[in-house]
Amino acid sequence: MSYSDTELLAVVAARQLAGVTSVFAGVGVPLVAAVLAQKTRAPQLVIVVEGGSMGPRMVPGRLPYSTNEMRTAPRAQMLPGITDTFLFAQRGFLDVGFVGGAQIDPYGNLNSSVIGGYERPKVRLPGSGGANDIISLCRRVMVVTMHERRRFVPKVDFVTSPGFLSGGDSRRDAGLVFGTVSRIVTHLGTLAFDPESRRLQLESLHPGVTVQQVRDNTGFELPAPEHVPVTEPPSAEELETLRSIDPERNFLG
Amino acid sequence: MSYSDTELLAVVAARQLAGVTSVFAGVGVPLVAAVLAQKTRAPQLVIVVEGGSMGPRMVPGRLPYSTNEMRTAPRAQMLPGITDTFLFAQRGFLDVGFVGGAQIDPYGNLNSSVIGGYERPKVRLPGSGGANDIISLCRRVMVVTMHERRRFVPKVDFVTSPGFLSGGDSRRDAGLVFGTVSRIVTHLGTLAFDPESRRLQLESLHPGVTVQQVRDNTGFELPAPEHVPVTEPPSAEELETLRSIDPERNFLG
Amino acid sequence: MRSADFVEARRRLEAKPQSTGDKLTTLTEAVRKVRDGDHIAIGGCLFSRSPLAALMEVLRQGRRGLTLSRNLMCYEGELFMASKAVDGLMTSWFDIALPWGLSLKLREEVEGGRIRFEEWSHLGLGLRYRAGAMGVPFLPTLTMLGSDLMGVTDTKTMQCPFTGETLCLVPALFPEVALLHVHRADRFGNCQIDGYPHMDTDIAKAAATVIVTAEEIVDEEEIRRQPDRTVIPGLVVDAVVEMPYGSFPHECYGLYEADFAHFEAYTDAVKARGTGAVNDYLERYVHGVSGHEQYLALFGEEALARQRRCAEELLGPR
Amino acid sequence: MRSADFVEARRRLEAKPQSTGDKLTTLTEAVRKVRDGDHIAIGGCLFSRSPLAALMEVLRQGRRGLTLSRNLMCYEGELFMASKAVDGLMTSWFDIALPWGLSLKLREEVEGGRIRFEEWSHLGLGLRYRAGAMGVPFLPTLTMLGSDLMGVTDTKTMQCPFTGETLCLVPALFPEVALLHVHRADRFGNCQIDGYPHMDTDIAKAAATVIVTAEEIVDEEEIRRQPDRTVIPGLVVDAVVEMPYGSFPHECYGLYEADFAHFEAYTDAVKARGTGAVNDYLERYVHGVSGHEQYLALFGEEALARQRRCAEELLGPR
Repeated sequence: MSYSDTELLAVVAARQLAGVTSVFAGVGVPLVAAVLAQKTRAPQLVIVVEGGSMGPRMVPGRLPYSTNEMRTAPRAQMLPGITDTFLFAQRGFLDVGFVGGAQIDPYGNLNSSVIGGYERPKVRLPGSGGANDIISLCRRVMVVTMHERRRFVPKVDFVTSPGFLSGGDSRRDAGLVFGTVSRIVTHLGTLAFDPESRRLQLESLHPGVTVQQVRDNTGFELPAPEHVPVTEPPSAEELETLRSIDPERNFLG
Repeated sequence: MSYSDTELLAVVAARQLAGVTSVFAGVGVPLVAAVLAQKTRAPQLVIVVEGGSMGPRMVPGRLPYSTNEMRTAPRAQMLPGITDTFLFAQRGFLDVGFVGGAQIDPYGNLNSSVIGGYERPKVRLPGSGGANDIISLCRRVMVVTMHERRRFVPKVDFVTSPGFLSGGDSRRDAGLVFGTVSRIVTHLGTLAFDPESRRLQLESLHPGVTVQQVRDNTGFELPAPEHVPVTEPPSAEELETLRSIDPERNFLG
Repeated sequence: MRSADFVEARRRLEAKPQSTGDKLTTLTEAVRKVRDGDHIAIGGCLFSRSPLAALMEVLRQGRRGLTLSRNLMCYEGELFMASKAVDGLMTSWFDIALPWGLSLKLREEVEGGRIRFEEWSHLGLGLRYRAGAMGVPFLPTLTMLGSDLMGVTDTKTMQCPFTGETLCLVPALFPEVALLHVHRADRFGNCQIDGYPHMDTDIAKAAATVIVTAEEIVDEEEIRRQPDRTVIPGLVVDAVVEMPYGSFPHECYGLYEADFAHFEAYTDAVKARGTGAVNDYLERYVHGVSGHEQYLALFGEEALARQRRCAEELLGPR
Repeated sequence: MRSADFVEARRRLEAKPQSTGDKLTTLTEAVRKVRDGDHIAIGGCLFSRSPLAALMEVLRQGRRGLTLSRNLMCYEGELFMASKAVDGLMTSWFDIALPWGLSLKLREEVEGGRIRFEEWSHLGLGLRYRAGAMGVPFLPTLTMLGSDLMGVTDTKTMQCPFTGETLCLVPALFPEVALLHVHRADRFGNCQIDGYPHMDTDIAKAAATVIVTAEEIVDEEEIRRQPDRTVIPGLVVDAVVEMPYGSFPHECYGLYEADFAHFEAYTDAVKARGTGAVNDYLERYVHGVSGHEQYLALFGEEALARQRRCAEELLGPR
């Protein structure tokens, strides 16, 4: 069964949620992946959305466009206020967070604020939203993103959401004593951090992707192990379930 | 019409609430006074009780024994959590607070914690409850109390609830930038604070009470003006209304 | 007002005549409480329970020099920029939502240096309102630490005197005005909200003046029947206005879904004709109508009914 | 655990296997999660929605060396002292209420130096739970400043880095166990409370282990029908037990009023025979019964029905 890049990304992201109790997910591919996980390997998964929804059952074909609307609420278990929703993360109740960004650097720092300078930017982007909070407060955070050279840059123009900052212990030294960025999931493979330097390295490749292809799409040096594990391709069941969640392909492209 | 000391106290306390928008009241005489005020000079008065009740309509004959029970809630406008109820006071929304204590000193400091030392007291009293918070946070606080020599002491054994501390600017200097203790209402008269020294002095006498009688019941020196105003005696209407609020005399004694 | 100045903020409340009486008024009268230069905090979030009717009346009354704060700001921000009514925006995110792309109007204004744009994290701004609501100068948090948001906002770091850990302190925000839209209120301003609470209660308590529009004004006995549903007490509110569909074409939980087709038409126009299309929108929906009734007529009964059905399909009958 | 240590408190949560599954169990099993030496924070307030059934089971299981915290502590505190189950009490107020006079048992223990009694202001202790719930080491406040409570508690003062004002910092409290009684819950631990919220939600989020008894266990679809009534999510809860009249003879808002005649009989006995009467009460109501059903039988159907009627008279039918 053939599949698109976005579908592959959603399937691989969903698999990350096996055994996970709660996922703090934004709309788009992360949310689609979370719903897919619920319907496949993680029936116990509680989806948490920053607009203030815990444990909703998303309605296929009526996925939300934003984190704060009725479509995010159907048959939820609780609708806490937005601030309180993030405070659940700060206290440590939320297991995994999914975030993204316009730029990502070798230490997993994310930029969703500005291209260029902050004051008179070349491009003003929408901003942090909950990304800064999720990456600062959840137990484990994964970046879910398309893999493009313009996105994977040596240095982000602005650290909207802190990964490992300048590496080593710098995240801890800044006061971020909780949580960690565990992995970058892209449509080409997965990247993880060296446990000492906290720099990104290649962890796995998706079927048919080469190390060179990943490097060509990464704007900084990316070490790779000698033998890179290859991802199991999306199964027919995964793809069928995925497509039933977003039949109009609003988010699967 | 004759009346008891408690009835007099309740009537005089109620009159203090003319024009007041909200009163933070504890159970007993303060609450009875607040209900009386609502039914006489202060129909607009919102009663706030620390258990988390705003704007309830107390049921005559079923007044609450505590600040945290169903009897405090009938037809309330809102039931906020306890912490949030006090935070309304901290933010400045609550107009007048009524408090009491086992001991009161010339600066209006109150003790409801211990007689004797804190560690091995002679008498362990129930404790602050909300009194410390009310006196620290409401706009204006009045102490409502029976006037007894053992209560009006030169120095409280423990400052549970801060009045003007050691007088002058010491309350402000301790960080209590909001609120003030405006008056002590007793069954003998009312006391107020010298605007400079913040020491208590006699303000008014209830009908038939002499300055000497007040001084006999006060354990510290109490200055008095040359001509002390005399309180209007409780009217028949005030007394009848008061008695209808607590027909079983659970709180009117 | 200087942020974090909880003493001055409380003095303002104390200086204001407080009322527990009837606050029911017209939209025009209520919105007259907004002054040029005010900081307006906007309730709801993004396109959910936005006080759109009230915001459009602010524009109709021609206010200038405003600052708007809102956690996720939707195209109402574009309308205020196009009207030259705002000097500053404070938010964590500005856009309609994923499918509708970046805000061209925001880009034009910020990239052109024509507006102060202050970015906070979502929780960071939420805690600013909460600190304001609590009447304290700041709240401690771990969020924002280490990020470049620390450098462009009025945060401080401190060593925790109990644990030695580094903390971010976010200063309290005390807006001059809160504009909120709720499901029901009585004429004394006691408000009840269904579904998402968003940040409305914190915003209400933090602000100096609180203006509420409600889908429905109900008898006070209806509020008193379920006091545990009340989230904003009348003590906090200055004006309350009955305003059915007061968020439309944004959503109101359980009552009507957002009109996504309308968003689409709006952004299509901006894409096709540039940000001048925002001014066209203003002409038609804000200045071209005398008030909310005419405004709703532009959408038509059918659209309102359709969006009601969408909400019912999604969440069941109310 | 050291108070205010938010890092250690979070590590504890992270070390605990978290479950989103079925947590329905028996009272005996649920209460086995309480260990000797634990700090137990008690939900409800005074004689409202106290988790009495669970507290009595803690006594039945013979725990020792406990610390209890509760904002207003009622006679359950006397039962724990008479059982020699507690080393420390943390509260702002200890008594039944005005008409029943001072607690003789409390006087005996504190005046005799046999127990740690830590007094906070009502809000001060409330903010300790809230700081815990927020996962921060402290919260700033003006309350308690200037009073002698500052000297006998683990508070600190600081100069506000934004305004220069003096602030009281109350340290976060992270209890080992929260015991709560709620109106309804599903088997996953999603809880709904009617009427007074008291401090239950903060206590639940602050504690390492959360044990909930509920008047009624309902189908999860009933919770999901009104998610805006849920105040504690299942994610936070470790065990949930169905326990009708779980607060009796204390009250449960809207369902049954407190049995004041019972309070009267209890305090009369203490006044007549001294604090030995507390031990007699323990014998009869805690150790003399096998569990909650037998316990309720001591009061009798008629008393339960009467107290239900009282609630209905006061607040109307549910």
